[in-house]
Amino acid sequence: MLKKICQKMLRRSLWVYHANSGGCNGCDIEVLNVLTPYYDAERFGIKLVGSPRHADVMLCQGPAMRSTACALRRAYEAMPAPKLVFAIGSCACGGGLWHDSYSVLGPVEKLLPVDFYIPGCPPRPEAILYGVAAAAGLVDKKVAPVRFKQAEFPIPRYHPEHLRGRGELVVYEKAERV
Amino acid sequence: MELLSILGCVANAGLVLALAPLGEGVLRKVTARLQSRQGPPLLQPYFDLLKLLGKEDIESGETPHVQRGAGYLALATVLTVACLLPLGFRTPLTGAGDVILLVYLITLAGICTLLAGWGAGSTYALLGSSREMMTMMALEPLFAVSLVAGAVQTGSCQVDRVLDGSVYGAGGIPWSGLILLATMALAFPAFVQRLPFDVAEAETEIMEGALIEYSGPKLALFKYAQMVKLLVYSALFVALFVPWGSGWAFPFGWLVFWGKVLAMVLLVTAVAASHARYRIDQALRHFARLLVLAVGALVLACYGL
Amino acid sequence: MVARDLLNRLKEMLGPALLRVDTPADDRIFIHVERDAIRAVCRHVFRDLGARYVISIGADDRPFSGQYLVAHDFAFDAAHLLGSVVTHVPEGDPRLDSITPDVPAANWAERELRDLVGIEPVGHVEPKRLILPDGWPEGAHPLRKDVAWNFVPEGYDPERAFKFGEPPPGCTVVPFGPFHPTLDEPAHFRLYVEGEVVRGCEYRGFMVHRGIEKLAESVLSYNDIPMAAERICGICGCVHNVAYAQAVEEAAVLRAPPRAEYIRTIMLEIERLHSHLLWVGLACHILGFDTLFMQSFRIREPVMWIAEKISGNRKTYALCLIGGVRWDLTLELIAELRRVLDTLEAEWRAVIKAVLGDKNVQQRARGVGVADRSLVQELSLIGPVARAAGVPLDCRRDHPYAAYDRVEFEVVTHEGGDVWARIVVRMKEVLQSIEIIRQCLDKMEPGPIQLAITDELPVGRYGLSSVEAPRGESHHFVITGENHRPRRWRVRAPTYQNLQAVPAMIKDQQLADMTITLGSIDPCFSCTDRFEIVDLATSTTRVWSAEELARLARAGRR
Amino acid sequence: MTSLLSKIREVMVGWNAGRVTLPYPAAPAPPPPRFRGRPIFDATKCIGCAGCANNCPAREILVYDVCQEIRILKYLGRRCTYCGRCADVCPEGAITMSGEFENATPAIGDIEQRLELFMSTCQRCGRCFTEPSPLEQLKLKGYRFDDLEHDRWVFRSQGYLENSPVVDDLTIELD
Repeated sequence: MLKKICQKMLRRSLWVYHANSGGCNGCDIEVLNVLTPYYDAERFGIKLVGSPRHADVMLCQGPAMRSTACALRRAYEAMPAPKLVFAIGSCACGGGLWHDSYSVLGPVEKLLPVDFYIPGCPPRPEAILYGVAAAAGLVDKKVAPVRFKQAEFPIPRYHPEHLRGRGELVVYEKAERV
Repeated sequence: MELLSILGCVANAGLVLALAPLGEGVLRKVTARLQSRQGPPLLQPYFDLLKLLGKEDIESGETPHVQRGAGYLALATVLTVACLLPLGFRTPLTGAGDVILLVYLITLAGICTLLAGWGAGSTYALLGSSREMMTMMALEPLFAVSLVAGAVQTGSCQVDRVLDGSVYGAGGIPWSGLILLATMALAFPAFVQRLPFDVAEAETEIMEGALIEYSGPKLALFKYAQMVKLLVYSALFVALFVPWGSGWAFPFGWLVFWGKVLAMVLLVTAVAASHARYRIDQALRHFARLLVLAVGALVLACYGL
Repeated sequence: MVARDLLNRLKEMLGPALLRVDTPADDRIFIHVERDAIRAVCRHVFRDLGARYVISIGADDRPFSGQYLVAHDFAFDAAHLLGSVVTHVPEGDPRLDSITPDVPAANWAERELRDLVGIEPVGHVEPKRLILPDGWPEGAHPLRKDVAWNFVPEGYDPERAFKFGEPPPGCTVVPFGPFHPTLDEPAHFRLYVEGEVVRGCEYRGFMVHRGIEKLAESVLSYNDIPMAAERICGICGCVHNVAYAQAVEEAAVLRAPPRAEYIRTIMLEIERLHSHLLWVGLACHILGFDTLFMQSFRIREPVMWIAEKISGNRKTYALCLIGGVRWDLTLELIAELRRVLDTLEAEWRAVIKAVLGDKNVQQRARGVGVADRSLVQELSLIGPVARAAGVPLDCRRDHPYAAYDRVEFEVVTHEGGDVWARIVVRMKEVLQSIEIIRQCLDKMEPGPIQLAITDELPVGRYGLSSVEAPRGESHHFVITGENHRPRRWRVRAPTYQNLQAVPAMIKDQQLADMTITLGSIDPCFSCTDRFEIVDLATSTTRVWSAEELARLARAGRR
Repeated sequence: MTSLLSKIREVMVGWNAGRVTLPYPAAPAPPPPRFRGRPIFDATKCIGCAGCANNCPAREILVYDVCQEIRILKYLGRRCTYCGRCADVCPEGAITMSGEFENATPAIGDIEQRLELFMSTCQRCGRCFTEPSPLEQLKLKGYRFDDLEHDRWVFRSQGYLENSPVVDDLTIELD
């Protein structure tokens, strides 16, 4: 019963712990910005806490680094269930510019199971709010993968095999498909 | 009589438990308004507590028994204090305890935080504990002095007598009472562990100090205790130092009482929102100064002023 | 003292050890010396000539000259001169006399040489690992040219932990970091605490070392690097962006069009505005004063919006390319910028008036984290930390760049060198920045914003650039190279110098002041660690015994 | 006393400003016109020159030639820094920096864009692509072979390939 209430209340009271595992600070400040008067995340019950033990959500900023991997992992393990991980910014989502550098492991999903991605470099405060709202189910997801495939080649290929006729009238057999 | 006081206790405790998160909600909402933002819904603390209750409880500390005990004890202590207070009506536990008991209960509330820190055993928790201990040692005499001043005025150590008679028992201008009112108002945020005296938990310094290791339901207990503390201590303060108007007939006296409690919460909010946190040594110095004042007031009270 | 005087003095002193001196411009000097003379030259420059130490650069020059290259950069602020003492180290014997005993400010830079390039500073006072992850084996140096940017040596051990020194007797260890609510970024301080008083500390940072410099020299190209540069730091990104572009332009003898220079100046000042407002907010947050934190963020927000309107993003402006800028200011934007500045000025003056009289904040900030003049000189501290100690250092005036030689402003200083002085300096600098932007808007003339570059950039030339970031001087050193990318690009962020002073600043202070002291230098670990605690509840070392706690309690009672 | 006055002043600063909180998720917050949001690739305009891939600082636009005629261009999105360089250098204007910033998603693959392009061969040079501005004539990076399976960027330029097995672990045929 309590578990159910907790699940329900989680939407109205998210305590976040922000862990910068090696990013540039830009996303941290935007996360802080979300708490400030113009955006005021507290109206959705979002609160920044200092200890992972108190947190429901871990906001990861920055790529997974070799030097902070252990600490990040431990912070995640210290959080009580149910727990969520949000990756904020290009570094956390995909490793950033330095995704393959010698001291970087890559995106945080290499270390922790990420539940929600908020891309941007840094994401606008609105984007972060949107992300949290989307994770809470208040708004719908807007992006979907785009796949473009040319079904047919746009330019006719004049292959001698497809040329029919002789003399003045030469018909390219597959022309209608072009 | 017995049954009535038990019912009264239950009613008091229930009332306090039900209203405490609302007080916290008011505090957060008003703080937000002072900071030019919208702020959380008034019921936010209820959501927070409910959520915390359902979360996983990680027992990671050195001594889980102490940790668990500390949580229950913290809430139980403040609820006991609530039973000794007139929350708009008469005190439920008339004659069951004296002011010494009250002083001890208040101390016990602090000791819970101490135990919590010790039970957790991590560096920051211990730092929080040691700071809590220092604050407690400075605050306890202050509170004791104010109660003793009341006892001196009324010539009784009974809780309800002291509270009823308050510290304004003397005729004429109650100098000692007014001085005590001022000192206690200045120290009040420390009793309820709010800014600028929340050195023991200082989120940005030692990360909520003693509570750092707690999660889920246990954290909820502590948070709840803290909210109840805000309400109960406000009520205690009102009963002791601002007794005017409480004696009126039912709806008015009751309304006036809770209005005054609300005013206390707002006072705490305003102070917290406009002050930077004191350092532990600065806080202690502040308390020491107040203690000198309070003792002066006690002397005045002895002379019937 | 101009470059020529300096040259004559050095000639006299060094004789044949002086190999060559280049002065590509009036305000730049490159002194090539023999390897063995490096320590004497640096001592002379630092101690006798009163230069300010900037940074040491180590480069693997083997593919080109068969040697390693080491350069120590110095700044002669009064003479408006930036100089570099360059020497080569043979391949077979990568050792060099350490200058740290004479120039204490070079401590970290030389440890970095050792870590990344593998040049051993002989006689260094503290030859410990600084930058690479703890598990990185000795003898593998990522900045060498024969390894790739994604090179991970064999024997890398993710489990190995850093070896800290022994705490002083009677002290307990309080780990601070890597994740701490007041540190936005990971860094680890190991504090040695007696009661509530900090007796010493050891720093193990560089957890944000992302290998940016290596990336720049191996996979990015000239015009990609500005984007990487501004992600060195999320707050003062534009500074790095501009500094890099200027360094390359200087090396390639290019000059951005005047309008581009004005736009760079405006964006740099916008950045200073938002950074200072942010800092005041964060400092208040650290002190537990959330109302002012919220207010300064509220006042800051319009600045972010106008930056977004001008450049398309709130923080990472992606402003510079080599030879110009990407975003032009339209008339509407200029009008809006003026409006934003007006409201900002009015509101900020009200805040300054309120805070300057605030005893409660002063109680927490006065006499805390003092860095006095001698410490500033010894460790070559810069920016607001130096200015708060009464040392008027400001690259905008001392080494003018962009359009700063065409605007007038005052270098704000304050006495005392404590946190309070830093608060005052930063609050007043906001007003100066507003003035600078207004002057730029007045003086700006229409014209191109981007240079047409048709030739390849020359190879093997040196470029230095110092830009005054909100936190102090940000210094970039570039050696141009083949394949449309620099051969070596070295960044010295302001925090790199200032952070080295933190152990001295927090010594014998209250533990509670640690956070504000650290916060007061406006630390930017990502800047510092570029190329490359909450101590989590569970990982804290249990070091306090019951007796100690009892003793602590007694200490508290006293 | 002055302190109390300044306290009141501080509180008044906030009080005067009133409640400024924006209604954002309830009401839209359109970004300014220059805002650099998610880049949108227009497949009908794209000529497959790979200029974007060569100028991407995050190296996340991957190009792979399946055969002489088909080129796959994949924008991963996950580590995009939204610098807008790809849109700058595109000679056909096929990439626009849109105002979309609401890109949050539970699956990172949602931001991906994948174009499968038909490449006709230039009779003279094999592939054609003119650089758009003089600045771009600073030569582009070496030709690359990207590993789409692993979202990996593979660099095939001088220096780093011959003696670095870490990079050259893919066996890709040169044309």
